[in-house]
Amino acid sequence: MPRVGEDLRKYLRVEMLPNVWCPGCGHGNVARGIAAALDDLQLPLEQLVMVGGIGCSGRTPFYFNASAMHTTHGRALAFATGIKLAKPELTIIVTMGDGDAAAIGGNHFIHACRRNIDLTAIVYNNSTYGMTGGQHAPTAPRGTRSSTTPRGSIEPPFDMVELALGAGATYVARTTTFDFEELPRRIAEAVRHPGFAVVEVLTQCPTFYGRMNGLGDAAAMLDYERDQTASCERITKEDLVGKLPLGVFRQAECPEYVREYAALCAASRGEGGQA
Amino acid sequence: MPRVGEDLRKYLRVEMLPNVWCPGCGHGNVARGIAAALDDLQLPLEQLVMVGGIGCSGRTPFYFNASAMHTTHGRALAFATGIKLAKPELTIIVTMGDGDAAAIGGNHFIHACRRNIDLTAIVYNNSTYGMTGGQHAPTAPRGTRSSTTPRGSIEPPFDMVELALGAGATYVARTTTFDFEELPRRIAEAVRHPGFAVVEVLTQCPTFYGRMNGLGDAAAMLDYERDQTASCERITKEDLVGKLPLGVFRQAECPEYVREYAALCAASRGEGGQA
Amino acid sequence: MRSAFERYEQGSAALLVNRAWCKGCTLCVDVCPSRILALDAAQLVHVSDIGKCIFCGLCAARCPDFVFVVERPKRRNARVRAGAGSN
Amino acid sequence: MRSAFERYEQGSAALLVNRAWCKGCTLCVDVCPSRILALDAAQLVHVSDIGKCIFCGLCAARCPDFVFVVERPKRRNARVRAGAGSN
Amino acid sequence: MRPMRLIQGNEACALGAIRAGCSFYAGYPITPASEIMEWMARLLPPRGGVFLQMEDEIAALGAVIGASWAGAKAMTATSGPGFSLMQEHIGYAAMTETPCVIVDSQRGGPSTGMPTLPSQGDVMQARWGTHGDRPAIVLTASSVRDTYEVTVAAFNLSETYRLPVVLLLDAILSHMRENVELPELEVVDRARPDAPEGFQPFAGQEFLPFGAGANVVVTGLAHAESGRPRSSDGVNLERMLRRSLDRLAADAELISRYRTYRAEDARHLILAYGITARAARAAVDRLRSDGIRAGLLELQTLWPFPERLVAELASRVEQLIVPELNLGQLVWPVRAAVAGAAPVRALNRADGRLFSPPEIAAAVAEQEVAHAAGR
Amino acid sequence: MRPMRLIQGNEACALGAIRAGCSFYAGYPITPASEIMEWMARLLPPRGGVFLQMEDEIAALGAVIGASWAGAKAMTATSGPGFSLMQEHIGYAAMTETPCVIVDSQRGGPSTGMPTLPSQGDVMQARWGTHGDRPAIVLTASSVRDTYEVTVAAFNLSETYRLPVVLLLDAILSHMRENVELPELEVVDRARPDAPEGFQPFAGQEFLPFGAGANVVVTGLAHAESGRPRSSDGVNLERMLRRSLDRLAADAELISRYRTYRAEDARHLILAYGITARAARAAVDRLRSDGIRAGLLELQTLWPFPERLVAELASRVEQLIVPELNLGQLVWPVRAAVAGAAPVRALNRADGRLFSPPEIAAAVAEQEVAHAAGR
Amino acid sequence: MIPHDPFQVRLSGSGGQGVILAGVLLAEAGMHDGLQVVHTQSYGPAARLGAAKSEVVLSRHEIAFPEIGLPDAVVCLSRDAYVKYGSQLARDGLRIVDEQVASELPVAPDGAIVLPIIRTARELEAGGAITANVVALGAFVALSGAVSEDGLRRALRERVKPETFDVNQRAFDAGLRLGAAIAAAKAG
Amino acid sequence: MIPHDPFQVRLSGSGGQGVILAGVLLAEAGMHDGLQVVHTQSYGPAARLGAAKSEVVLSRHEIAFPEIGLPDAVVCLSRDAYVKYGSQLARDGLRIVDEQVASELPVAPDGAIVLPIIRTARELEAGGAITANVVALGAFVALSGAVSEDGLRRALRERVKPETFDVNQRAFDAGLRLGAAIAAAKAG
Repeated sequence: MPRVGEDLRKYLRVEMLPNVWCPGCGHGNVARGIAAALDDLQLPLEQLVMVGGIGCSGRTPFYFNASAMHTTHGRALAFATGIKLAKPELTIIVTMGDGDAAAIGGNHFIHACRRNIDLTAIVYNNSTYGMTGGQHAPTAPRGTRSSTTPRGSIEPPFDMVELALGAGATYVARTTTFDFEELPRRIAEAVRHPGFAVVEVLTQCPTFYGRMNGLGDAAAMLDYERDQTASCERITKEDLVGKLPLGVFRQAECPEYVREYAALCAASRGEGGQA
Repeated sequence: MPRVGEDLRKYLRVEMLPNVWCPGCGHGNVARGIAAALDDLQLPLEQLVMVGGIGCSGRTPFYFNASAMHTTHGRALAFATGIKLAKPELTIIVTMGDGDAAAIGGNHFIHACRRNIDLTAIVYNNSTYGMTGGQHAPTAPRGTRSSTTPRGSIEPPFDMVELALGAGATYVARTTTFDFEELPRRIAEAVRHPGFAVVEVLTQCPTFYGRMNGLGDAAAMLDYERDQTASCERITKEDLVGKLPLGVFRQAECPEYVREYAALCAASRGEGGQA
Repeated sequence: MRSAFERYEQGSAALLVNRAWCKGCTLCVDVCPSRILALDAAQLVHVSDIGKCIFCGLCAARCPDFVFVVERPKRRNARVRAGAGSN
Repeated sequence: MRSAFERYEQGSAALLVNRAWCKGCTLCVDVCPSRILALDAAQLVHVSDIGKCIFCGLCAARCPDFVFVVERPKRRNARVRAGAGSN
Repeated sequence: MRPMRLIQGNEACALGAIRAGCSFYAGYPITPASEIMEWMARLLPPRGGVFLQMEDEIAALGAVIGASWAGAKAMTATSGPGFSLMQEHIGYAAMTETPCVIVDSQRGGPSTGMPTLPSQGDVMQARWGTHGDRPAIVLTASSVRDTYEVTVAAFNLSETYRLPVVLLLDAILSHMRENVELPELEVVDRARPDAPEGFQPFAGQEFLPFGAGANVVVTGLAHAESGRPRSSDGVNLERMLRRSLDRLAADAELISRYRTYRAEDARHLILAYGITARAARAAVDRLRSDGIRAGLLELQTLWPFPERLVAELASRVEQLIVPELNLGQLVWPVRAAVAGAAPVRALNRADGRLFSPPEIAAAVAEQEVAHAAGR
Repeated sequence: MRPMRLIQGNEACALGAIRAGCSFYAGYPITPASEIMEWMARLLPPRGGVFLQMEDEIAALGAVIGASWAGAKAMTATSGPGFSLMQEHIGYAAMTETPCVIVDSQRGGPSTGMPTLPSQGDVMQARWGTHGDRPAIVLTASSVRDTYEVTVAAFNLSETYRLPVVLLLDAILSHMRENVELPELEVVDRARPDAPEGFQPFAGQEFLPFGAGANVVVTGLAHAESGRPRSSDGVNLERMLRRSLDRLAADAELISRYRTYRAEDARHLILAYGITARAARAAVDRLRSDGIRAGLLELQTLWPFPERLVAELASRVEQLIVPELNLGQLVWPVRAAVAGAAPVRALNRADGRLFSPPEIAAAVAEQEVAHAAGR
Repeated sequence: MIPHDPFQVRLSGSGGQGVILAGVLLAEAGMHDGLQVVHTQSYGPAARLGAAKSEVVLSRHEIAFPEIGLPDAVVCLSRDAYVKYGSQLARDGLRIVDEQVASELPVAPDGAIVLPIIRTARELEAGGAITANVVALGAFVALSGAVSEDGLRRALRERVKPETFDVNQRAFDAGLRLGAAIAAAKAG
Repeated sequence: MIPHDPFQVRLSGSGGQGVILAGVLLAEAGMHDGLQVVHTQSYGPAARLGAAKSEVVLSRHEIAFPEIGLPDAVVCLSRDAYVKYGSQLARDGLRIVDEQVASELPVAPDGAIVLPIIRTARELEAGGAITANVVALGAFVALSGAVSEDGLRRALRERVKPETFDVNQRAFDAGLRLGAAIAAAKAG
């Protein structure tokens, strides 16, 4: 990992900065985490494609000094799947919001988990739709307010880690923007993982979610992230009560789709395939 | 439960029979299971709505003496959600195929699991797209052949039970068309469950999946179902190795959406809600 | 339209068979413990000897096409409910 | 376009600050152990006393807008890598 | 008369829906339509109505159709990308003769485009966006007050003809505020049969919801009047589609909402709709004050396209000018209807800005006949 | 000359794609297009191409667009319901100037409709189905051999103009078999810049995929020639859209594929396309043998609509007859183009059956002018 | 070869009887004979479960319209297929009906040639009747002369799986003999 | 009341300064005065992060075109807003600029009325400056006379949260005083 405070500008498309996010938005923290992970990974940036969905998080690719594909709402993983299979030598990082990945894009998310294609999916979970003005997201806890749940939500939220595990993902981790050291570590692990990797990042939206739920400014929301979570590895069961566990929940080596497909092609080459 | 061989014609729209399914298709077994469950439940049929997707299983509603809504591919649960919320006194059974529920409809499936609306979803899992001629389904085991995996599938399949659990469903069961006694029992349990209930039924497609994978005729496929599965309750761990577990995997009482919504309405009535 | 159920009786019990709904899949033939079901030349099920029928209902339970209905005297219930088919 | 990084030096170490990217969120102000960061009248961050800076890099680590870069002599690494922020 | 209030277009749409008896809303956030959803989230629960945020726009319209078959007046609202996603279900609603209202607040397209800027780029999509043929009613509005009234009309037409009705707004109209008094408007409810016995759900306009004594069968397959599928027999289907289309044609005068402005003696007729009609109206005044006999035909009903009306007016003018915030859409049916009776000039922009009155006035004043649209 | 073979329309489409250099297919099963997918599943792996079954049609086209930006020639195939679902991504492909081919084998609609029966009901949707304006190329075919050739043409046009190209088949053509010799056809590849330095992905037709030395930026938002988003500035967007449209207009003769049959001296011109053109051709022979001077204009390129060609031919005939397996679709632009120069008669059916040659011949022979279409 | 131009053939049976393949074989035989051919068929659940049809147009000229009008020949291998597709026929057309089908009909089809097609196949295969389609083709070829034996044999060789070629060859021969016997009787 | 008809006002500032609400209040005041009003605004991330604008047309007649052309009055509360929206103004139009904004500009805006709007709000609130929008409205009302004090007070009462009404009322009064002082100076 790079040193804290390191100059990460070489990973950034600096002419696109400042970014579009509101003051104190955690998406910028995630972006820094990605840049720090890239510094650790030392990938050739011209072989990196950043793919984003629609929503605040979907803008991330614009800010990196790599190829960028800003796709449609919820479908980033479908595009990424096509890119990776057509050109397996590319490294692909997909940035999605919670609305993006868990609401409209839930199907592409679970199928990507199932297929185990070598992609890295970063789910920015800020419990809201920021770009459209603070509507309820399917990751928002019961009782929380938003512009579409003015009386508090009655819906149970998704646990993105459970969902990813249930769908068969082979690397699943959760971290927060609070933990600026673990965040890039998880992202780098995910990129190195030979298969589909999910990193859920809890991130603050002071403009909507924070304001509507009385959580204070960005700094207060980071503290809130810290207080609501606990590492799944380091603590006792009692410590976990009422807290969202953080850490790596699965890291398994399973057949990776692109390699399996290459083997299929090689095996079929003898046939000729009449045309 | 009704006696084996009971006359179930009163639950059927007999003028629509014979059904559209191929000889030996397990979907007819599921249909009989539903009829037997209805005989057990003794619901008023005029308050029952059967909702189907597109595909072979989606035709089920036509054959029942109840209201029937044959919707679009993958979206049956979205329609069912609207029906239930608009008229909570209706009982709703949703029939979906594996392509329907797990491929195109995966997102509606996981969100229905999450919301916990009082609906019963029956997933007919025959590992193929029957209506369109035997293409690969996302529930088909690795290595199986289909018209779109002529060299065998390289994809890991979904475990629908794991997926439903990961998405938060409050009743999750798996059974088979082989077990004609457990099948209606699970369906009746699911209908009685006050929340979203999923019953996955392994069902045989001798015309495509069976033929393409050398599994023999319908009778042989029923035996195959028996041999590939084991009850999750009754047997030891060793018995489960290499077998798909059957049984009830979750049965939890959690806040049900329609009731929660009614409470929200009641609480909001004081406000007036300016117009 | 062929749709009527044919009625095969044995005392107060009866097996009703609707050949119009049969597709000849042979699941019933396969499961019948008395071996009294078979396909005819038209590839539809027919009952060869109702006298041997034990009214277990397995044909009806297995049939995907609602071809069979079993009518039994009440006392048979207990036995029939313990019928085969479970794991 | 305002985009240049301003350079605040202390011996061979330096803190680079790009006010053009600052949005005034105060995350850096909040985290700075030396209390040398604050917003000015334009609601942008400014450095009040670089002499007190310990070059821990927390401002950079917390900033969502890449406003800060810390340049340090090599020997400081060990200390800085153990910085705060973990659970 | 109710009090004067300053309200936004999206709020007016929500209030119109409530006024029309809408008791079910399912939606998904999207700019610039989100406020309709937010208002419905506030307004429905105290009235016992259902507000539901779905996982996507496809599910939203699916839930709306389901709710309609459970007897509710139901609505969703979206913008271009969501409207594209809804196309399959719009066809399903048409095929199943389901009353419902779909609001599309148009923004700059194609694709993600310009989410906060206005457009009239979905006018043809609203008619032709789904596969296959279908009867279509598409309305639009040019003011906050119109938005309220046309929303009520959308529900009324939807209930009368058992059809999905599309209401096209745009990013400016959705977000602008005007002072309005909201009138009490008449409300139409779908017809019910006298008794459930023998009810044929697709024999006519009468409707029975699920759970009302008739075990209704609904399918997106071609079907008989009973609702039972007839997927290999299109004779039924074509007859039912033509019956709906013929009914719309027969009721053209009821369905066709429009207003004319200084059109009686006009030599230059501007045909405009939605937000563009406001600039066109101002342009007419400007032209008249310069001595040019201009007039305006403002359409509120875009589809069924009022062919006869347009042909009739076209026969009396020197030219028609069709300004649209797109690259030439409604001008196609205008040209088809005019059939050469007068030159038709398309005036188009797709840069996310409105036409100003002077721009339209200048285009009318130009005497040269510009190229026809669509190339 | 390659050997004579009996092949199905869907197989010919797959073979055409392979011939054109298609190396990526992503799809989802749907009748009557599934065999295209099944053939691609067989043909691609031995050639090192990618075959991918996706979770739905939306994902299929998303993967195709992604693959195209990774440098592959990519295709998907579907039918009406899937085509409706693809509309958002068709707009994305147009906005991002992505070469790709989308096959829609039309079946009876709307909605689930009549899955195994033919239709020409998606002709307007293929042009107008997505929100916003976009340059569109839509082709169709009337024989198995045409299907092969037009598939190659679809790829070539797609690569030349950097656009999604839609190919419309139908349930009959997809499933019918004819004896054909498949010719070697010329293949076009997208232009590449000389060097990646300073490459502007949206400055012209030149293309560089991801990972080729230029860090390309692609977005569905309005954008600059660099690809960077300009979502509140539509001037760029309108300029880029008009540039594409103008290019298509300038190359109209290259893009417009059609054939005429006994049209030189025709007094009655049948304008037909796709499977209907075959009956029309037989009808022409029948009418000619009855002494009626009939002729046929068969369009293979439906969009951009060949306005000049149609207007020119219309000026020389007594009537145009436009038979379509829908309730009146392409007849709208025909009427707009003809502009009153001759009566235009729509002949429509939407019951899942083909027009027979005698039906078309009888309609032509009727001298009375029927009602214009679309009402 | 073909008695009329175009010559239109409708093969029908129940799903699984292989009438689709029979149509393809017939079309390929025509192609090998140098004719223009078009083959169409029914699809979907109807074709799998109920009555399936497979239609071939054979012509020396380009075939404009792909569907058949009034067929010049029909072959029916199931009762449902007969009811749905067997009644229409050109005057003096050829109608071949399986004996089992004929036996299930209330009225014997007028002028039909009734042949033991399924029985013949069953005897050949000792059990199943999956070559009934090819037996029917043999009879059709013998009775109509629309395509050549050689053309059809070549189609069989190229289209059926190698391991089933022999039984299909024998089925075709048996069909030819069935047809030839009738033809001889008629001629006689 | 309104000096011209229509009277077009453009309020601008950075996201969070409340210019959208200020526009709404101004429009409502006009409505209470019996005028026809249209309010439009910028939306999306630009409005949250960069420069936001809020525009009002006031007229005695029906307002055909909803957007404003050359504004009769502009109010600028941030530098970015000034750069983006502050330059266009009708001849003899009213331009009100916050003193902080003016101080950041390389060249003082010609003919602008520079007022300590944000500073006044900050002093009132002892910290934040969230009522700067209402201070600005007070100054605007005093200087333009376009809407009545009463109309704007009524709008405030109806639109702002009850618990913030007092501070907003004071902000409005303070703004009126700022404006009145300039007006008096000009008149004097």
